[in-house]
Amino acid sequence: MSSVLVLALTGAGLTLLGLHALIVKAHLLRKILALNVISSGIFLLLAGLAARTPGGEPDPVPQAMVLTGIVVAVAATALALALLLALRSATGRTRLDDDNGQ
Amino acid sequence: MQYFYFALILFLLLTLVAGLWRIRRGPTPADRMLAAQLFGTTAAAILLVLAEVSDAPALRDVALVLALLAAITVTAFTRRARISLPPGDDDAR
Amino acid sequence: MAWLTGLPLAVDLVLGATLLWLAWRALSSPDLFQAVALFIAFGVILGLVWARLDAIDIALAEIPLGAGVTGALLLAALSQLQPAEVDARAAPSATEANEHQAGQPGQTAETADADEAQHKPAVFRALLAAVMGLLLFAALFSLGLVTWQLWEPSSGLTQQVNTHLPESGVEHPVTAVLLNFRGYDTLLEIAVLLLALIGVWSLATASNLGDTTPEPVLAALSRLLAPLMILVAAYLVWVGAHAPGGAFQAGSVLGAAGVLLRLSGWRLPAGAAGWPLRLVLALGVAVFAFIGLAVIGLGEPLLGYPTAWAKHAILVIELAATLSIGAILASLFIGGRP
Amino acid sequence: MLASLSVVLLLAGAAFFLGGSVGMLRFPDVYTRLHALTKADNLGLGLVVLGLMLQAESLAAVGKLFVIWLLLLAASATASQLVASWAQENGFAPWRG
Repeated sequence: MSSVLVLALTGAGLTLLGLHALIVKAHLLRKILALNVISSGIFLLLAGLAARTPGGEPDPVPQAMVLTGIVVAVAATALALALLLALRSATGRTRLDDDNGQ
Repeated sequence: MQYFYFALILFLLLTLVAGLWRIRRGPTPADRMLAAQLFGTTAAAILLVLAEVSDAPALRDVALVLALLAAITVTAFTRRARISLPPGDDDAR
Repeated sequence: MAWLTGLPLAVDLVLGATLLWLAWRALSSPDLFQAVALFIAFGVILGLVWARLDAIDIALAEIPLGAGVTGALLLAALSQLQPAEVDARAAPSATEANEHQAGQPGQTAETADADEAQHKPAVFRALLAAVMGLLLFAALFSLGLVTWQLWEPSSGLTQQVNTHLPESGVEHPVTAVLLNFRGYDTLLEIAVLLLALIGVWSLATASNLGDTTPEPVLAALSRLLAPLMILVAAYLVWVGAHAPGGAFQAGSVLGAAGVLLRLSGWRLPAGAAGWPLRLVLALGVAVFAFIGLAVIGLGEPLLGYPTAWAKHAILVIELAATLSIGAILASLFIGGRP
Repeated sequence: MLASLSVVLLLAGAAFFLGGSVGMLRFPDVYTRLHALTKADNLGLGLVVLGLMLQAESLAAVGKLFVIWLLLLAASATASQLVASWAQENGFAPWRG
């Protein structure tokens, strides 16, 4: 077992946890958290890809991708939260239930 | 010496993980935010030791940024709580 | 003393297990405030993981964004959601919501998922669960396979980047990739940030966050920290030419400074909220695109700076991008159109 | 000599971090936990910083370590003040033995 593998497998696990919650949970704030967990998992996988170089110097290309990805993920979270608040003030709902719309 | 540093990092990490129990347990939101504060201080210590052991002085910059931002979430939390009390007074947008 | 060599691996195992536990609890605990607090902790641990993976550039962005700005955004949204959840509890039509929540301040509960079970036929639910299980298993399998192959050491693009590094105008490979080799990506990503802000502005009115009278302690702290944050942001842009740092990290710190100032009651002067603010917001994309297009006039491809000027071009772009990213992140937190 | 002094300081710092965590887990209410956490952890960080300063490669690095400690002291002091006054305003009574 190597350290990089442990952390990359953690990334895979996070992606799955997030995917599961994104589908199962009805509350929209929870779905936003789930999307963030998924993106963190993918970022970990990419950083794992970057860190497997034999020489010890990590690959800068995936690192640059993750770096911009993190900033974009924050912007996406802000937009999603604004959408959630707008939905709340328009319909009073904060959940995406399929059969008990109020 | 290398292993001493790693043992120290592991130890600090474990004290940090012990603090997680307080976030989970509460009972008040203030307790959860306190635990988040613990994270800032302990994580900065871990980053500094890590900078020493992996010979990466740039990690000190990460600790510096962490130190600058340690108070933000606690601030956001106390502001939030103050605004939402009393609950629902002018939310009729 | 052979066990000593396992210590670094033990650190990584603890980090990985903690991340998984935090994500699991944040996604499943019934109390939304607890979920957000756990998610903030998740961001800090993730910052430590980046440090362990030698991804210092990422750690420098993750700490202000993951642990700072995202946490503040989520807490602010939760504070605006909370009155609605309280209303839903009081309304008779929403009897299923939040019954177990007493008036504990600062807690917003989610309806127990068990209630939904009664509404659907059992066969349908079983089928749905089977299909979902299958899909998740397929996802797990393919991700696991990909991850397993990571074990094979591979140098990726490190060699190519290092070969062309002298032509890029900077000495730090990540900065070179961001602003020179993959300039397209970075330009478009700053544009995406701007689009997200336009989306937020078109949705919400200005939030009331930070309008309360400032707390003296907090005012003192922000007077101490805000100038230091601006200083550190400038340092990060400068250091980005030869070590971890650069526009995105510096912009994140600037954005966090904006969030802190806003939280401590500071508001943009009325004169600055109009076109000066919009100018700063658009500066990054505008300067990047202008320089990228201008080099075409010199017979270079789009965004292909001549080596002789690359250093200066990158510095100008980075400064503009830092200001824009910082302003956009702070505006995203503030929410409504000023 | 310098190295062993550094080790002693680091170990002492770790002990304070342990104390902070134990206090946070075992103390009865939010105010006492606040007290345990902010004091013990910041002293712990101070000792760790001092220990690392003895190993630092340059004077600039020493200065940076010191600034990090000062900043976290300020942040912790403010945060504990904010949390305590929040708890008081929201009616959490202090624990009485």
